[in-house]
Amino acid sequence: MTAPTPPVTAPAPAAVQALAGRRAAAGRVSLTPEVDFVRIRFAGDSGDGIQLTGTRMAASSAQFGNDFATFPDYPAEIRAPVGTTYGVSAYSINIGQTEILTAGDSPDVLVALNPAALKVNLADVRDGGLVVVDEGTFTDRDLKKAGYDGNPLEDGSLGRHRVLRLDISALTLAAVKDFGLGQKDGLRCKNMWTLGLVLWMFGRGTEAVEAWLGRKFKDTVRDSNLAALKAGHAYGETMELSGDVRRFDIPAAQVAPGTYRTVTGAETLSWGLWAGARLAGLPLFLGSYPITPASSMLHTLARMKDRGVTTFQAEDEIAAICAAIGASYGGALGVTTSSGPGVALKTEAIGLAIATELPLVIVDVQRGGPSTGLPTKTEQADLLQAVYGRNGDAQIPVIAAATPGDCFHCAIEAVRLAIRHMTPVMLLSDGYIANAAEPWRLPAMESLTPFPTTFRTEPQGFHPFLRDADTLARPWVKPGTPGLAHRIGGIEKDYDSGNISYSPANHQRMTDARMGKLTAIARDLAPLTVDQGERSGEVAVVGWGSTYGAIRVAVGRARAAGKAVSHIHLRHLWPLPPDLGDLLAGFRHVVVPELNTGQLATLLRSELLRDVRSHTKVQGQPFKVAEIAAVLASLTE
Amino acid sequence: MTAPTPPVTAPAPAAVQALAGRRAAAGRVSLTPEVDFVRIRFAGDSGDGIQLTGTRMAASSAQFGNDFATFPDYPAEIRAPVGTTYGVSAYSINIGQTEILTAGDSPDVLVALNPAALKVNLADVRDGGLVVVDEGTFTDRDLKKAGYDGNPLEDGSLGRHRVLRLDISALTLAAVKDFGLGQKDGLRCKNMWTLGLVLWMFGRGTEAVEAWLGRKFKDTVRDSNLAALKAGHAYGETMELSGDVRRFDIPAAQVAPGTYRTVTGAETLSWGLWAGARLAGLPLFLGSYPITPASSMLHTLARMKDRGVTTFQAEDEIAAICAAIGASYGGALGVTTSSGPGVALKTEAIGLAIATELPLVIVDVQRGGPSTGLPTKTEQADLLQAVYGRNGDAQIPVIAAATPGDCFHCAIEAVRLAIRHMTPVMLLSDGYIANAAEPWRLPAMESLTPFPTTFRTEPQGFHPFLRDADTLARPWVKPGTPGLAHRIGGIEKDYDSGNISYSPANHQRMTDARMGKLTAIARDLAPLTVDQGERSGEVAVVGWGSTYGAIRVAVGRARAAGKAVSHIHLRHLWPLPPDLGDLLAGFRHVVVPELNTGQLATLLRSELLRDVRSHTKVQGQPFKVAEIAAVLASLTE
Amino acid sequence: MGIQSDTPRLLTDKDFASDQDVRWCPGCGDYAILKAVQRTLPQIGATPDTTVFVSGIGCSSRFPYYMATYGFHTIHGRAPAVATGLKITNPDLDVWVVTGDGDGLSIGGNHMLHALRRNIDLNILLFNNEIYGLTKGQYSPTSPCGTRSPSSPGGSVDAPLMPCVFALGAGARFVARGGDTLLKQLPEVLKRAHAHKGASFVEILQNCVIYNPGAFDAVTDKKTAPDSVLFVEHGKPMLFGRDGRKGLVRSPDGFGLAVATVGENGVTEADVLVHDETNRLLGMALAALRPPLFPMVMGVIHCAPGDSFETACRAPEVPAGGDAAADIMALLHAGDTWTVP
Amino acid sequence: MGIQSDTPRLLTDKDFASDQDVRWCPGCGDYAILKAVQRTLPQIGATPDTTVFVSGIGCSSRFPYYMATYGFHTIHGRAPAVATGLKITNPDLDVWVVTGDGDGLSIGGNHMLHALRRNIDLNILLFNNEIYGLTKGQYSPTSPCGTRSPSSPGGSVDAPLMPCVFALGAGARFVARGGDTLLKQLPEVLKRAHAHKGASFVEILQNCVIYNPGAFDAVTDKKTAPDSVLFVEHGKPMLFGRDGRKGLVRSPDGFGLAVATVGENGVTEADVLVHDETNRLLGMALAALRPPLFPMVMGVIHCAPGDSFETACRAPEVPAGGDAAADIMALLHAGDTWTVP
Ligand SMILES: Cc1ncc(C[n+]2csc(CCOP(=O)(O)OP(=O)(O)O)c2C)c(N)n1
Ligand SMILES: Cc1ncc(C[n+]2csc(CCOP(=O)(O)OP(=O)(O)O)c2C)c(N)n1
Ligand code: SF4
Ligand code: SF4
Ligand SMILES: [Mg+2]
Ligand SMILES: [Mg+2]
Repeated sequence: MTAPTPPVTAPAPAAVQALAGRRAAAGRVSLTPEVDFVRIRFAGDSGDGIQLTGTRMAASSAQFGNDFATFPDYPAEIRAPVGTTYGVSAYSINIGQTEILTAGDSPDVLVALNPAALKVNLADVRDGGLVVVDEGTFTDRDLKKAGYDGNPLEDGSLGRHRVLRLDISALTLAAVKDFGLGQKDGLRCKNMWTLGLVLWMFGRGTEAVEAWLGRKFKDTVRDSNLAALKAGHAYGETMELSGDVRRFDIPAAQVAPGTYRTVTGAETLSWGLWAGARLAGLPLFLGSYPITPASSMLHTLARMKDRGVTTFQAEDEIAAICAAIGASYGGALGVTTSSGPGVALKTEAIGLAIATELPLVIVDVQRGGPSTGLPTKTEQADLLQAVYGRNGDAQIPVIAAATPGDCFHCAIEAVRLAIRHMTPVMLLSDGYIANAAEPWRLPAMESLTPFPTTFRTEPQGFHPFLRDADTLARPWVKPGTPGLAHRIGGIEKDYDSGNISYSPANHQRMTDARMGKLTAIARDLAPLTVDQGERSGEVAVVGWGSTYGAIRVAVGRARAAGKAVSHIHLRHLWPLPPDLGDLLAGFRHVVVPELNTGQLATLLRSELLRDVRSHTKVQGQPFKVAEIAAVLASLTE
Repeated sequence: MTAPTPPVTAPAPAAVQALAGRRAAAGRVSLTPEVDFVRIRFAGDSGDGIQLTGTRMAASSAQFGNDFATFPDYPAEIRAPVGTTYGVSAYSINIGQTEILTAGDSPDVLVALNPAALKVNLADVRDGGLVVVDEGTFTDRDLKKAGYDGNPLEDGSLGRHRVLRLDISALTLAAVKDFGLGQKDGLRCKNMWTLGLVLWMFGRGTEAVEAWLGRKFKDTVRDSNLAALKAGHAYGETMELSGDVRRFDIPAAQVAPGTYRTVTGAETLSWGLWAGARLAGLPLFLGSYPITPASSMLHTLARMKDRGVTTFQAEDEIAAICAAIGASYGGALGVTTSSGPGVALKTEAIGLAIATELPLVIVDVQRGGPSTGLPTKTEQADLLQAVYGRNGDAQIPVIAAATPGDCFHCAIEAVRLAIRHMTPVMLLSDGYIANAAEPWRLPAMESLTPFPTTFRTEPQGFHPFLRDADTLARPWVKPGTPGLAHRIGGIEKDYDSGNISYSPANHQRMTDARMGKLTAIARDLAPLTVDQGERSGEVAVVGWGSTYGAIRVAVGRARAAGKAVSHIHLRHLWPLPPDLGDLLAGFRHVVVPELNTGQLATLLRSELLRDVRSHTKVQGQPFKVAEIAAVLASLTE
Repeated sequence: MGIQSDTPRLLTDKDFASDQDVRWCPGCGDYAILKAVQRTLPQIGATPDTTVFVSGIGCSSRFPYYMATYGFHTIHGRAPAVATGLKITNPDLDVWVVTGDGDGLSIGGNHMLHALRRNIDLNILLFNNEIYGLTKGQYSPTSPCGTRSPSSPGGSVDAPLMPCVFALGAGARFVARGGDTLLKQLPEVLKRAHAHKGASFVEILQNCVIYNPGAFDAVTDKKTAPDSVLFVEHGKPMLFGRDGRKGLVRSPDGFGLAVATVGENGVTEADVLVHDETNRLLGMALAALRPPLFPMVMGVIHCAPGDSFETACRAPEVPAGGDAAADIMALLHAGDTWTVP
Repeated sequence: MGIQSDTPRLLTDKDFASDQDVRWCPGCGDYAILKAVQRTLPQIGATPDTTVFVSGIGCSSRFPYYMATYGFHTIHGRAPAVATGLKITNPDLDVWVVTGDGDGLSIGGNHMLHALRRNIDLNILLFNNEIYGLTKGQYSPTSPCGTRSPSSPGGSVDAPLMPCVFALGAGARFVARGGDTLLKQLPEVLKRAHAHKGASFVEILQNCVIYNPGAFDAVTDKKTAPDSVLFVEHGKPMLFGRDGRKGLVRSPDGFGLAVATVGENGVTEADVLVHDETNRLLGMALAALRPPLFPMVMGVIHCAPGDSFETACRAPEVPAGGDAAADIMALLHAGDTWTVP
């Protein structure tokens, strides 16, 4: 099962782009909180509209020209009971003039719209940080629901922080009193009041949000929210806020020129799959079954029917992948999207796509496992399932996206590999990048090079398992093509005729051919680039997937402190890049941070026979920069 | 994902027995064909009753006191068209006075009952071997069906062999002419005529087969078969067979004292599961869905209802494992049996059993893959699926049986681990050991030590995920127990209360606890034994599963030739025995022969960071001794 | 062993409520069903210790956590299979399956089909809100054509399944329908389901206030219900309507059912069909009716008991006290053996 | 491109036979079905290049290898799902699904259910031999109670599914039944299935000579057939029997069907029901009949066309010639963007 390691020869394939280059504000390391960046966390009940507040704050920051990163963190229940700790919804956003890659470990500002939100989030706030609370909600009943014995606003629990107590509830109701809303509906505007205040803190106007409210809502809903927003902003401007409340001055970031938009990984991954299909000249067929956190891709693609995207909500994950296989057999690009438990169900069918050598992209938006696990939390624990989780010797390429923006390019790469080698490809994302928003510089049109698909139409000399000598791909034939009628299936077939064959030597030959596709892919990979740092040194940090931001910041800081640390971020996880072993040989230590119990480390050890230091965390949360920094510090003292 | 490697401390657990000790005639190396052993292969159309002939020959040899091994090899089709090569059925049996562990690479005698059987099998026969053909079937039509242009009996194709041409068809018809059978029914007795002749060649009487026929059949069927059997035997005795036909004199083997019976792995594995459940004091519940080559276990266990075995033929593999999980939840020992594609379908549900920490045994009788692959052929390519093939960090112990007899002990061990640690256990068998027959020395009654299960009944201080400090098992509670009503599920739960928990630190703690069970199991493993050879030397051959026989013979011969070669055969594949690294450190080379592309080699490389020489074959066939011998020779020249 | 009180007291709904906070959306129909179940169980003599709720995944499938009984929250769609293994192993338990229209009819359709066909003694409650609640509102196999949802922004195009018709097609021997807010009828249906030995299939119309609010207003709204709901009872004429004068009659042309008004067009009460819950074909006809042309039929649509599966499938108990090693040796010796001295 | 002959010639069964040796057991009913299909296809204007056979796993599922059309031998139970993706992608193809009682109703029951519910234009042929052939004879979900097999040595204890009743319960709009040796009727049924736009479900009673021989003797045997088989035709009275005098009438007591003899007890031909294939309830009644008390109904049991799924599900074709990169940029720019100079 050793991954093929041929000599590096081929040129850089399409859609390979250094990760750092893709980022806005690349290169400038963020160091000083409240100068380079401010981290703010909105938290409240899941009915408080926290996610909306967060996305609007992100959009405003984008328009202002900051770099930023976000981390939405919401409860597993649709609407958990009001006021409970498990009903708390939070949205973290890190706004900077420097390169921002993570939502930040410890907020500089926490806005807590009820006691439960304070209870859940307080521990994260940095010492000396600002805590804004809606004291109108700190009633006995709500304190009890949150599990507080006393009132933390009174008992000194907030001693290590600056506290701004406002009766936001009352202030909001006052702001909207003219609209004749009941108490319940009136309080729904709390989030806009809060947003107004926070915008004021950052010295921003409310125009962008106003415009947005105008576009999305009408009548009383629009007007009451507008009123609350403006009132919150005005409150900051006109009231004498205690000296504890500094305003933040985060100038626009120096970002690479280009057109930007705010994206989540769910969007970019969906668009990338479609873009890949378009570049290949194929219709896109998505077979999917809803599952958190993959459903948003189904939703995004379902809205793209007029762009030629067919989405099929199947009865289950098995039907979803089988329909995608049927679509690929019919000459479309078949795609299926799911998360861990759903991908597990697809295991057998992936084998069919391998055996029949059809292109297929399987997207796994990873979440906390095992089993149902933590559906709304992020994790990277499906890597070994992706690489090894099938009966028989049944390997497929595995690719992982590092950032929301990177999802777009990875999706195109997955499509390209699937078609070029007639193979299923596993594309890994996770709950964090699927939901997190970041500003994304749109790719240049010139970088989108078509790779048109050639279907076989010539009957002369045809057989369905004839192979291309380089890619080992078999011909792709659309049923309906005259003169090419043939039969395929999951039973072993003859290398020469494609008919069923039970011959021992033939099975070996076919197994070798299937595994040979991996060798061919490895051979074509572009030489590895180092994301940050030299190609040799003290410590190489090898990462994959959504830990990119945390690693990049930690390595950037270590380098700023003069340490010989480099960051290598793998997009291609299987086959591993053939030059990885040589590259890592130039480092004294190899650190592999992962949100699992050490799965990439396992692959590196078996493939490279190189000892690596596995640094893992399985908590349903992204890495904190500090966690990685600590490992680096211990190795470079 | 690194396997836990704690210090070796614990005593040998139950049911651990050196593999070699279990074999009959252990220790004497088989070297000389036709002196130490004779390999005979019966081949004919799948309608010719070949498998029956083979099993009767095995039974006769057993009763005579020989050691033997068999290899049934039948077509994938139920009844392939008569006379075609893909309809050929074969049964190889190796009969010896020495220890016999494989059916043998190249038959000394081939009995071919039609041209297709000759065509398919001739190449394997050793130079100078004897080929017995039923020339009555070498008609133009049947030659053509077999794909012969000319008649191989006439055109010198058999020049390298001794050939015995007999019109077995006509001789059989003559023998049964008094029973008034039609031509078709009469010819059905061909296999008995042939068996009679072969028994004569070995100097054996027909009594045992006669008794068996008398037990199994009646009236004309019995009588005509008896007549054919005797006629075949008499033919050998009275006819002047050409000098080419030597008789074989294979004395009884020197076997360890004890009671023996002929068993297949399917039987012993089934019995072992039941025995394990009995020793644990639990009823056995099998949830299964038919699939080759695992169905025979369902059939065996379905016949054991009166012994307390409940079998449930589910609508599919998912329902099968889920019902088994439900049974375990209800306080029975839940077991599910399948082969690669079916085990793939169980992936998600295995995660549920891991998350809810219920005992469960999953048996994978491996066959050729990927996908439908080669259903009737053997392979060892599901190992990585067993170890890594699940979403999330979701490890379970994996055990593999080496021989039909070993299946019994491995099954007990699987049951023991599942209950002791409240975990699913994967037990690997394969098509070869499931079907192959061998003489098995029954275990001594004293070796069957009960390990009674303790169900929790005490409400005081109960919570469902309280753990035993050593085994990390949670308490097992039968629903219905007063005062212990509780809820479990696949969502992450609190370490202390068992209620649903989304807390980050708790998820880490639970993940560590789940993985910790593997550490606990590793700690308890008995120190590794070496099957043959010293504990250090030139070459260590590390095997697992059904390659045992071929490796043992090859290593035995190498050692007989003075080479410093040792054989280590792993029963516990995950976690790996903690002392394996140290043991292998004493050898210059480590060779890992496997019927896959190198899956155990992958585990050894990542766990031990030790380079190993992976020797693989993916042909749907067991190893030949010569193939392993060749590797050993190349390393010990 | 266990805590046993000396004087058995009568249980109440509280004895069936667990200590966990109920986490459905405020206003969700699941609350009413939970209450109905908690109230019904004491009335049928159930005890928390001998009752098990098995569920799949979905809002509805969170149900077991809120019951003070044994509970197993399994994986999506597989509850009937898990419950099957449990019931065969432990036939004395009362085993309830709680599932949703997605859990039980989309991913879990096959297990549902075969649990019903086998007639295993499970009480299956399918909460039909015609939507995927937990995953935020995608359309489900019971959503009407044209349902707009995140996964069907242009309106769904698949014809919906009718759960009770499906169940009858699968061979179910007990099929009933209830509604979340029908507080009087639902407990009666639950009692009947429990009393039926074999698989009992109960479709419960349930309002998802967030993603599919008001889907069953016509049926549950006190104003419209009388004209759009027919409560059937075995042996009673199938009359409904505000004044009880509408009735189901044999379709005059063709083979089937029609609605007629007693006293109009010469229709008399004698023409109105009497409900025969043992008649499977009648059940199929009733299960398929839907407003506005027909009433929605509630109550026990079909009940025709037959042998239940678990008893026949289960192996006889082996005396626990026996000598395991001796039993094993007996098995190993049963067959052709030979002894080498 | 492709080999095209100038003068189109009439195709025959030979044009639909592949060059592979047929590998079923001698005497297997599958042979007759294969012949019937190969003979029917030319008659309905099918061509090998525009026809696809998709199957699962089982003896029956080997079918595609023997057809000279496109073919996909998929995995166990999943043929309807694969065929769904294919048909949506390529709606001009004639897509046939071949499956068995195990493949299509045991492991594949859920996909069958949903393919039928969605009414996707597939022609589904379910070879029902009431046994698992390929895996050597275990009982299947259609095996009668008491079937002794390797996995049910004491006789099976699960009630069997009735495929056509199940299909109707799933909402199928075309349900028919044929038999392997009914050489005259089977092609007619196949033609009707092909003509029906939407999911067509055809149960074909098939004899497994090895593991379940003679399961349908009563129906296929020339001697017993007349009295135990009713061939239905839309608009024709449902008469059968050796002398054609037995007929299906409305059940005198209760709601359902009964067998009566014309001329006896005052029964006249006018009392005999006329087959109405558009009446789903009648279809359900007919599908459930079984000898010996009732005849086995063969032919088109139900046909009531509705919108077929693939057309509505499929996205409009994007002109192949378009500038892909420009289209992609247009998508990326559609939304809130900002430009940094
Ligand atoms: C294998 C798997 N696939 C998908 C999901 C995601 N999922 C959870 S619940 C659900 C559907 C719930 O719908 P329904 O059964 O109707 O329950 P409701 O929430 O409406 O009560 C889905 C798709 C999952 N948890 N597991
Ligand atoms: C996932 C999986 N499970 C089980 C099998 C084994 N299997 C192959 S065919 C079959 C049943 C066949 O029965 P049926 O569909 O009735 O077809 P028949 O052979 O009777 O025509 C089974 C269980 C398989 N190939 N794949
Ligand atoms: S989403 Fe719908 S079904 Fe789920 S809890 Fe909320 S209201 Fe109930
Ligand atoms: S086993 Fe039965 S179904 Fe299969 S080919 Fe033979 S006769 Fe036909
Ligand atoms: Mg629902
Ligand atoms: Mg069958």
